[in-house]
Amino acid sequence: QGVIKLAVMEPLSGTFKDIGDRYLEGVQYAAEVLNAKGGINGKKVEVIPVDTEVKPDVATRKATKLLLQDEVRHFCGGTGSSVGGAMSQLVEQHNALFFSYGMDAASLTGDKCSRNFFRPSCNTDTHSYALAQWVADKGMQKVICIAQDYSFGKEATAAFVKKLKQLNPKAEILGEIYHPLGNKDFAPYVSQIISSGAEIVFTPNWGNDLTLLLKQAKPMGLKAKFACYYLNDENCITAVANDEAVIGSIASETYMLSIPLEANKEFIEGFKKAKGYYPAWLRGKAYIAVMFWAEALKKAGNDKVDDVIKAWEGLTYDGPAGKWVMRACDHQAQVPIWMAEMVAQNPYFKHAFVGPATAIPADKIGVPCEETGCKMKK
Amino acid sequence: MQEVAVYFLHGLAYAGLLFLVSSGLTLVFGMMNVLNFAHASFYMLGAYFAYSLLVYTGNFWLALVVSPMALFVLGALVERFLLRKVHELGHLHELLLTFGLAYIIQEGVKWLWGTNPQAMAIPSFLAEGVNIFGVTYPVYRLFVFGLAVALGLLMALALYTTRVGIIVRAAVDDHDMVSALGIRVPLVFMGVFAFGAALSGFAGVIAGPLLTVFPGMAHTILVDAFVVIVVGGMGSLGGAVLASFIIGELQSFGVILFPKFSLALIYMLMALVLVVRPEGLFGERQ
Amino acid sequence: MAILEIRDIFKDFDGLRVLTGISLSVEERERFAVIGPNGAGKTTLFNIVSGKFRPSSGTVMYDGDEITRAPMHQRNRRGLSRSFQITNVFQNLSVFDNVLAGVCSHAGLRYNLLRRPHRNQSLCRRTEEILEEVGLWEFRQTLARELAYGQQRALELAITLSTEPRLVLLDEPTAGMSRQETEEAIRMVRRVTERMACMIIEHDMNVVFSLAERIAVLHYGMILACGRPEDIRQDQRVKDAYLGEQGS
Amino acid sequence: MILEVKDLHSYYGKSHVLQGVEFSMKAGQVVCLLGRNGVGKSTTLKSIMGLVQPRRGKVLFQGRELSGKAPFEIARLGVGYVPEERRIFKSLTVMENLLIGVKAPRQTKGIGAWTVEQVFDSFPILAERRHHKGGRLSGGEQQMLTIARTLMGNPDLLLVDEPTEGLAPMVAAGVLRMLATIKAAGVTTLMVEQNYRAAFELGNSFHIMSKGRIVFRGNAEELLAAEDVRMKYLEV
Amino acid sequence: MKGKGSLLRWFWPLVAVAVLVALPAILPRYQLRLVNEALIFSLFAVSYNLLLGYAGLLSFGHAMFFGVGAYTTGLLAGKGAAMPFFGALALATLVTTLVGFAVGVLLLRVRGTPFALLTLAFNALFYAIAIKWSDLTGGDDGLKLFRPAIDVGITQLNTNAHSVFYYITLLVVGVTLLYCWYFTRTSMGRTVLLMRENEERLRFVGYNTSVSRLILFTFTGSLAGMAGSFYALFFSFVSLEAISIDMTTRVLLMTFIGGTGHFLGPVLGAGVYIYLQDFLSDLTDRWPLIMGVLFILIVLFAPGGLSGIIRSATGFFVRQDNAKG
Ligand SMILES: Nc1ncnc2c1ncn2[C@@H]1O[C@H](COP(=O)(O)OP(=O)(O)OP(=O)(O)O)[C@@H](O)[C@H]1O
Ligand SMILES: Nc1ncnc2c1ncn2[C@@H]1O[C@H](COP(=O)(O)OP(=O)(O)OP(=O)(O)O)[C@@H](O)[C@H]1O
Ligand SMILES: [Mg+2]
Ligand SMILES: [Mg+2]
Repeated sequence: QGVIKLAVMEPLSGTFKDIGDRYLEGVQYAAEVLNAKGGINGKKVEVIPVDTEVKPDVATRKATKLLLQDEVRHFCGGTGSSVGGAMSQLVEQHNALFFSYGMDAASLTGDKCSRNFFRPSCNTDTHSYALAQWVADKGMQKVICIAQDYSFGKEATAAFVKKLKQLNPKAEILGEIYHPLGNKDFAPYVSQIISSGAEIVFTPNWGNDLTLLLKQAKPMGLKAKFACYYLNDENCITAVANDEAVIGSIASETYMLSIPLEANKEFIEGFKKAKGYYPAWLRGKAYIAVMFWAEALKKAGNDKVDDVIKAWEGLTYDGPAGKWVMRACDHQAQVPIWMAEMVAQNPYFKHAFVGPATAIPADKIGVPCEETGCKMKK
Repeated sequence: MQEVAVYFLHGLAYAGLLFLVSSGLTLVFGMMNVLNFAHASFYMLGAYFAYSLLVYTGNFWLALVVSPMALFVLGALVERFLLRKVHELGHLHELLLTFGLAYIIQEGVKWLWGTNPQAMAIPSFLAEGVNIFGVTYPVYRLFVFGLAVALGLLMALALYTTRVGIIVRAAVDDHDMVSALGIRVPLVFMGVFAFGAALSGFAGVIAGPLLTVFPGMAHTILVDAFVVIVVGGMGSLGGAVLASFIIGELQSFGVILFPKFSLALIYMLMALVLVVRPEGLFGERQ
Repeated sequence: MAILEIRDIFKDFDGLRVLTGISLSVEERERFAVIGPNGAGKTTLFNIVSGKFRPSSGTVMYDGDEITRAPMHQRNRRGLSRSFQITNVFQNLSVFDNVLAGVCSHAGLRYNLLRRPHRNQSLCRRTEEILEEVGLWEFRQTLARELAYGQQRALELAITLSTEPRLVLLDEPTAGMSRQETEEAIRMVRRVTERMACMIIEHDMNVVFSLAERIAVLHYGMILACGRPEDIRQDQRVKDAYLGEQGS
Repeated sequence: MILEVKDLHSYYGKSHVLQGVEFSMKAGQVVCLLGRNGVGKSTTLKSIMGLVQPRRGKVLFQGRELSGKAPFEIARLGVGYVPEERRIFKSLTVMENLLIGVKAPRQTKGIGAWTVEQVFDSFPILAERRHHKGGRLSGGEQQMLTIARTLMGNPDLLLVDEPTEGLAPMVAAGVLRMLATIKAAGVTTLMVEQNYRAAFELGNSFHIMSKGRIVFRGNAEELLAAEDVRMKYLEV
Repeated sequence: MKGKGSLLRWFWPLVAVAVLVALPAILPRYQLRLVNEALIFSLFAVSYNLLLGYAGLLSFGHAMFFGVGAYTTGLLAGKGAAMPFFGALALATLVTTLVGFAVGVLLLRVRGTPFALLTLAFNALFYAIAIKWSDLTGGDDGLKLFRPAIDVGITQLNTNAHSVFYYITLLVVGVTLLYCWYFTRTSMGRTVLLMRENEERLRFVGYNTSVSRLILFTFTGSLAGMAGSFYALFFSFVSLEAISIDMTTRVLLMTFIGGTGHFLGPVLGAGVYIYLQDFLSDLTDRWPLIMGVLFILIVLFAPGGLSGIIRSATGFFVRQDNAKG
């Protein structure tokens, strides 16, 4: 009897439409899977897509409408830390629940943490730590960082540098380059990287800033490989349109197609059958997060917000991307990060894509509760 | 020394692109006194048309020719059926019209082509790097700069040696008088507007392979082009050349010289010029 | 004492020399005319006196103080007011509002954020007085651009007078008026400028000779002659350069 | 009749500037429009040229109706216009100013068939200045250039507005001599001139305007004889 | 006669006020929220129209004031700093006033197209600052804030209650708008009109148009700042959106769609925009395209905007001012 309404707050128009669409596909598939098994606690899941335009005011206005008129209590979303911040504020006021599978800003489970906000995904700290761990494990000495000049780029770089220094004090950071968000011409930056003589380039760039960086680096003869946040993106690879420019570089994510787990194989098969394409990157991330949320609802036995919060805290979910644990102190899931080198031959696409993935376990890259700055009101 | 030369080259390529966009903008402004907000949207459309042509035909050179032609037609239509309609309401309305147009094109592009950045394939010899100054340098960037110079020269030649050019420059001075000399000024306006659009579209085509084709590309270059025409002097072609060059180089060398201010660098330049010479480097004092 | 004294004014426009060493003075309550062929630099001279342009060199003294570099609004507040050769009024406002602008300015009500000029009895009364004086009272609610040309010229004059100046500069106040209108305009100018000094540019010799107490003839940026009307009429150089045979 | 103007009424906004101008011209004639400032002389020329659209009345040029046509169409029919404010193109060189006057080929071949060389013959000073920017010329040179530019279009009818305005007497005389040359070449000229005495030799006919109407028509002798008319409408 | 006239004159305004006061009792909470948002944007749009419609200055940088107001409020009412409600509002308005003044001084010399361009550049600069100075602004993550409760002697007003916040907005925005209307009649307001008509002539009747431009710019800036401050309090969140060119575009669309020729045009525009956005975005993702087309149609066929259309159709928006000839 009844349904559980889950509002998906994503940009479904505008510049980030493509990101929002892919997240939404993941959520929708998760709902299909759940509903096919009879729903959660006997209730079907109803997905309500909401276009946020990545504008916090638009997002909160629409969410308020759902809260007040349609009695929606569960929200999720993955795009735009500012939308995340505004949403977590809003759900706290109305005692609803918001979880994010994509918003990376550490502060959302740090000093801005909220009882009503969960992040079944990684954050900038863990993501950067994982890359630092990988660089350290490979024994690389000469590292340069290039990032977008705004809070995310800076946080990601700072976390990377901090962890790398810890793991390998001998590693040399040859530079931290910051370029404007939405930069046009990367040639001068590439020259700078080349002349630094780095072995590896760390970059948390996303979107066109990543595409252009890779694209313009190749014909200038940059030999060093990139260690990237978001290379695990088929659209980015097609836009670079030059496999040579990406092969050998490193992708890192909480989910990628090449995770060698049985659950993942099952998930990919099911998804491919249902939709006709692969659940690469964002789709997978959203799927796993929603399944995790569903576990919490199942454990709570109902979908009342207070019960779900209680149930989700400390819950473990063993899914396509390994074992995820929702930490009670800051509602940040403790997850492994998967690393993969880009290879030409892959079972998924004609173009280059991620090779076999290996995990950096959650306990190596987690941030202790005391260090997050989260003081959660219970 | 070799480094300096490389950065200089980087600056040139972007300057070339910028010049192709801003020259049309400044020409239209000089003649019709209209700041065309949709100018960069034509640039974006040029890139998208070329992208689609490439998808269907696979021929880059074809796209390079056909896409600007399409924009020429589009520009002519916009001038004839939109801009001319609001002309008598004054510049404010013309400006607002182009602003609205830019907005619509922006949304339309997202609708038709989606929001993903798209890649444009180029002939393989252009995709390589060559060895100059002992470093590998992308051929395509040289190609872009070469084209910009060639087009700039052609334009200067057209403007300063042909009758059409004389008419265009005369119409910048006093278009009623040109009309009284038996020249169909509305047609000239339409031609110049369309030409500006085509030029911008051409720039879009060659920018595509370098910067990818995406819905934000209009906005990113628009601000730079505005700065170019303010710095160079509104309506001055020579000013556009110089200002494009300065801004191209500034963005290139700025990366090493003032890494902290890379965002605000061109605004600071603009502010400086406005304080020292409000009418721009080549502009005429009113 | 001279209310206006200009000394050795030069003015260049991008290399084009328009004024070459103009010196003259206007006495308190004097009506002084400047004549000369088109392009002689008359309007330019007015622009320098009123502060629209800065001279390339030379000084402008007003009421004993140097005002060469003072901005226009300051000159106006000290009692120097001008009209324009090309009608220059607030086209889309009513005649009343046009004149009220000057009246408010004179009363120091320029940027007041609380007081409403339209509700101020004395300002409105003063505005109506001026409108009556120039014969525009019936048209006070008409938009300026809807006035006939002659009336616009009258409005131009009204605005000029609205700040109660001590020296007015009138640039061709009767240009474009019919003979009859011109006669009226002459009477009006004579009447309203009784209390003040007045400098006039005119091409219409009728106007010049019936109004001016002193005349300066400008030619190619220089003062060809300056003196009383009778003398000017007889001056051979002036005849050659400007009046032609007309004068005789 | 090469030009017939019938009951022409023009307005600037609400002010009724031309109030029924009527006259006609024979080919090869020079007609002078006289009158005080602001009576509508320039407006008459502009109304013929299409720069001001008359609200009522007709202009027939070589039998063709001009009203309603755009200036460029009128120019292409063979009417040349020399404005009173000179309006040369300041950023163009003298040569370019002349070239722009060369119209698209038209059906009726103009009379003089002026070429750049011919123009330079008539105005040697312009030949000297051919590479100078128009804006740098002196007032007199600019005036000559304006006339020359219009001649390049080989007009059958020349409308000239105050060609000697603001020119030093010597320069003015030069311009008038040149207009005489043009007349000799067979070009019909409608000229506005304040200084009618200077134009006595040139003009075949003199029309005096007042308040938007033509109030007197006559040749030089008649004008000289009509003392009262001159006193009323022209003199001080 | 006179009594009757003035009674009639007050009839519609009184009805409007009565309706606005009664709204919380009538409307569902979400609808009330929309009205509240429309009220805030009305203030923003009216301030924009004082520049565009009254002074004839096309600015592409109005969002910088809105943003500064919003961010200042975000800081004052955010974590740590616990300013009282009206304190935060007033201080934010004051800060924007200063910013408006400073920018105004720099823009004194330019007008027309260069003015439009420079305001655009300034907006971009402020946006860049907001991104870069993330310690203060939270950068891309934005700022969380809490609506401070209001002390009223014995008890505290809970500003989080929809109707309470609505009444506060109604009161403050209403009074401010009333003053704006009054402003257009003051000598300064008249000066603005005169300045648009003929700045040169105005100087020759003794006005220092630099001063009047500066006052106007500062004034409209502070109004926009106040609107921004309310916006921040309303959403309890400030993001880069508030200071982006997008926000300028929003207010430009609102103002122009509503009509620049009438004082209430922008108010109408803000309401229509908010409702259309709410309504259309539920129907289609392409709603910005529809807005753009609407905008172009208005530029082409109804330069007076919606209020112009209504005016000519019904005579309702009787011309109360001669802002547009
Ligand atoms: N702003 C300017 N820039 C360049 N030249 C100018 C400017 N203003 C005037 N001139 C030139 O200066 C000369 C004198 O102009 P001015 O307007 O003073 O003449 P005037 O004596 O008032 O003539 P008129 O009787 O025709 O009004 C003219 O040749 C004119 O072209
Ligand atoms: N663009 C305009 N707008 C409004 N009124 C104008 C305009 N041009 C001219 N006028 C007015 O129309 C009337 C006739 O002007 P016109 O230029 O035809 O006179 P004119 O006889 O040529 O005088 P002038 O000897 O001064 O050249 C004058 O009163 C003039 O002020
Ligand atoms: Mg003059
Ligand atoms: Mg004339």
